[in-house]
Amino acid sequence: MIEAHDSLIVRSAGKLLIPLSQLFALYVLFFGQYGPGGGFAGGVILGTSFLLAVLVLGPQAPPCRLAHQLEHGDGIGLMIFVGVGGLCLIGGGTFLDYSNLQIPGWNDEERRSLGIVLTQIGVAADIAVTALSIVFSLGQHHSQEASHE
Amino acid sequence: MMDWFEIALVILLITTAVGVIRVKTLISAVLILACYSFLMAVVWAQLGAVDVAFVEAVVGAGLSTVLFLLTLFRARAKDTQLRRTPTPLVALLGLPLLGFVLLYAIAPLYPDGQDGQPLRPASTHVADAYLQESYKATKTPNVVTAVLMDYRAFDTLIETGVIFTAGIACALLLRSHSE
Amino acid sequence: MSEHIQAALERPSLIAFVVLFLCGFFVMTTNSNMIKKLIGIYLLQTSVLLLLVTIGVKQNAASVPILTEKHIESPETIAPAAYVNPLPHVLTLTAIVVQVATLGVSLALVAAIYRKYGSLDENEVLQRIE
Amino acid sequence: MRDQLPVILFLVPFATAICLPMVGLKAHGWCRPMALVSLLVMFVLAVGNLLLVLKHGEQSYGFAGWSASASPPLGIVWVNDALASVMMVTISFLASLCLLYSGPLSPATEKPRIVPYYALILLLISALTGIVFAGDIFNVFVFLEVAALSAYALVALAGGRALIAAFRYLILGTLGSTFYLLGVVFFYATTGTLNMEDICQQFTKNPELLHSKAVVGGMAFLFLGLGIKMALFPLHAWLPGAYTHAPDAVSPLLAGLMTKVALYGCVRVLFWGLAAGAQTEQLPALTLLGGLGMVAALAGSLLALAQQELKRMFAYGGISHIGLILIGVSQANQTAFAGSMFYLMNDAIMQAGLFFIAGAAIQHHGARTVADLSRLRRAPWLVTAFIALALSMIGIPPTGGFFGKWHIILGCLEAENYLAVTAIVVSTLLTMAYFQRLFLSMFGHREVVPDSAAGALAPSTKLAVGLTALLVVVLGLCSEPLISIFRETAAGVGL
Repeated sequence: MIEAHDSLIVRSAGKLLIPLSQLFALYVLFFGQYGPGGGFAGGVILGTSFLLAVLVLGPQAPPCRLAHQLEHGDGIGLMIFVGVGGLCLIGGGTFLDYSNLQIPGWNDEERRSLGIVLTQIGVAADIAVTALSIVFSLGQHHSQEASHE
Repeated sequence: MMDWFEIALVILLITTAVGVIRVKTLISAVLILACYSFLMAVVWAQLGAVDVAFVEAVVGAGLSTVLFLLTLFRARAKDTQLRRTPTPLVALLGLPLLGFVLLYAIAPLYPDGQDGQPLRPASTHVADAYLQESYKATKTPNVVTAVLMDYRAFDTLIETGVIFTAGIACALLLRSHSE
Repeated sequence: MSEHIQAALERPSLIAFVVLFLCGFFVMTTNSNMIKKLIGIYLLQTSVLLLLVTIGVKQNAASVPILTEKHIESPETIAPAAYVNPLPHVLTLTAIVVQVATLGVSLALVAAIYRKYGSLDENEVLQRIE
Repeated sequence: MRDQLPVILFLVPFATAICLPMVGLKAHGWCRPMALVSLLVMFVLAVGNLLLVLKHGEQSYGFAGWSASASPPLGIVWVNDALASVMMVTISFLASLCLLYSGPLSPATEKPRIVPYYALILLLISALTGIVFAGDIFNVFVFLEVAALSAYALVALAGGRALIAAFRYLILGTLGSTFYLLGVVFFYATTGTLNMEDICQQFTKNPELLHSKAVVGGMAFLFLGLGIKMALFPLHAWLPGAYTHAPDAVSPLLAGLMTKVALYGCVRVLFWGLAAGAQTEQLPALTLLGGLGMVAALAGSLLALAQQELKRMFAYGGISHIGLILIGVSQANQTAFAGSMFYLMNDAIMQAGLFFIAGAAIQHHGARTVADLSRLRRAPWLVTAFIALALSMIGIPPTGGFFGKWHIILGCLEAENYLAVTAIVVSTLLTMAYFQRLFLSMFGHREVVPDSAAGALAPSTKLAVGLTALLVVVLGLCSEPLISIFRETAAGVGL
């Protein structure tokens, strides 16, 4: 029963809020190294911004079709995370030892810092996609019920 | 040294929790639960755990409420009304016992007057090493992020795996008959 | 007795932990409504996390565990007593996410049960099965 | 390569699981072969790991480059010792067998279910791997949660009554992990660390810490949580329903592994974290666990005797064996410890085997209850395997079950704990009684119910049933090397 909201105010406010919240999510994600925030919070905010798009603009609008496609990307975030860990393994260290990411010219601390950024992106991607997927799972049978009645 | 702000917050927190228990419709219970989560986030911010407060505000008060409401909106109105059921005797006997065990166990965690720290080992042994060394090793000023994504990165990986598992499990439970 | 009350008031979140834990346990065990049971579990889990965060607190004006400019410039001078213990926060973050994942699965299960048996009450569902 | 083996063992199923949704989007048919191949690769690696550990001794693995030997240990540590590697071989072997078995009776016939089904099984196995290796009590919590979430969904897959059984499992399971987490919090508050070895050092340095109120409370909650996870007798309420109503293809996997791995985690925390071996007198917890074990051993087999449904009966049998293993663990001597670890391994195989047979009986002969068992007379393959497994369950000599029980009893005698010996003997007699009921119903009646519906067993079912039956006998015949490995492990923790 997820469909476009018909109030003009909601729609225009949504159009303003959606990009803003996506921007905020990215800020939270990348600011996580310097202040409160990080992968978890950023991921959830990103997921909910897509959700807002679906609720306000309806499932047929372009950003929502994007959301539906994202939903099939279950596991991309984990792949990034495990991939970074795997690169560390190949680099000769133990699993997730970012100082073994082979980047010439960087010292250990910078590599670790980079590793933290990359894995944060992985966490955020995974949480955003899964939050969407769980909400669609719970909402989908909603729509199915409506079609029965 | 009492912190009246913290005491007030804690009283509010307990009041909302009791409200969640007493209220008669599920939708109100869920909405009060969102308030509870938000107050919990404030308490955590007050205790110095800003990262945790942020995530609780987003995940606890935000996402959890959305999930609860999505489930409830689907149910017919009469199913979301609660009936009073008699309290089983086991619960009445078990609760004081459990409360006693908890009070017994938290006794050593109170500040001991001397240096005003609750039980020293928790805040010295490994934690000090994190505070002193993490910036040198990772160039990350937020120590929580440094520990979360580097020192204990494997826990974080598995916990991302928990989220992934949950997504898959929901898909398995709810999407079988459609598509 | 009075010093006990004094101590309890100095760290009220410890008492709050006990009360919330009992509230959660009470809701979980005495209600037959499945959503109410999940709410009980939610209270239970957050109360444990509250205890976890409380353990990390230091009293002497310790600040949030984000290093200040001064300490970033000269990391050798960091005094651990100036910052709150970061490790419990890390554990709490992990546990919160685990908690919401569990909540997602349990709500999906409740939704599946409701779809099949049309009730949110565990006893009613059991009656309908028989 | 050798240094990285534990993490590779974990990554094989985990990486496959996260790739499955992508693969499944285009090709559903690939999921099963991929899952099977990854589990078989895991089995081969686990055997290699066992041989290497036996040759070179135990190894600890520090994640993220934070060395395990640093003091204080900053990172997460895995311990790859003989006990863990034997468990790994058992887990990967049973997992591959279960996947092979589940092929023809797979509940995932509808397309959208195929991907999640195999992904969840792989996630479950990788989580169990994590629990087996973990040397960090918080790490165990996170893995317990992954294993539990996938188990809830797999149980619910059968639909109908399984949904409500899964919900009960979920409520109790979540309560269990919350209690476990509370225990971890108390341990952290008193020792300031999460690493088992470090906790152990703290407790050996000042033993009075063990009597701190927070540690006593922490222990109570930790073992209460793990007790729910391993279905220790008064806390077992979730298990019979969940295992009975779970899909036939899933219940062998759960019955064989879930409770056993929780018990294994309990043993790890007790002997590696709390140094129970070195300071037995300091820990009344051991005696308490032993007492609970006796109650569980008796009550489990007594309840099994009262059941009509096959799967439910076997589930209660499993509960009584958990009690038996706990009795062995709590005697605090090498013989009983080695015996109970051997029995743990055996029990995993026996339970999986019994549920394989129960599943095949339901699917091919429609035999759900004890009274229906006579229909099985036409299936010599199932009956032979059933006899071998029954001998092992009761504990009759050439099988593994006997040698496990024998060493536990020897250990109890060594500890002069005659009450425990009596409990084991009575529980054995009760086990014999319920298997006698099964045999009577199988062979007792003259007339055979005509059973036209029975189809031929699939080769993979035959393989799974046959291999488990063969294995309990083989384990019995060569129990000595394993027992001596476990004895060394016990000596290593100061027993």
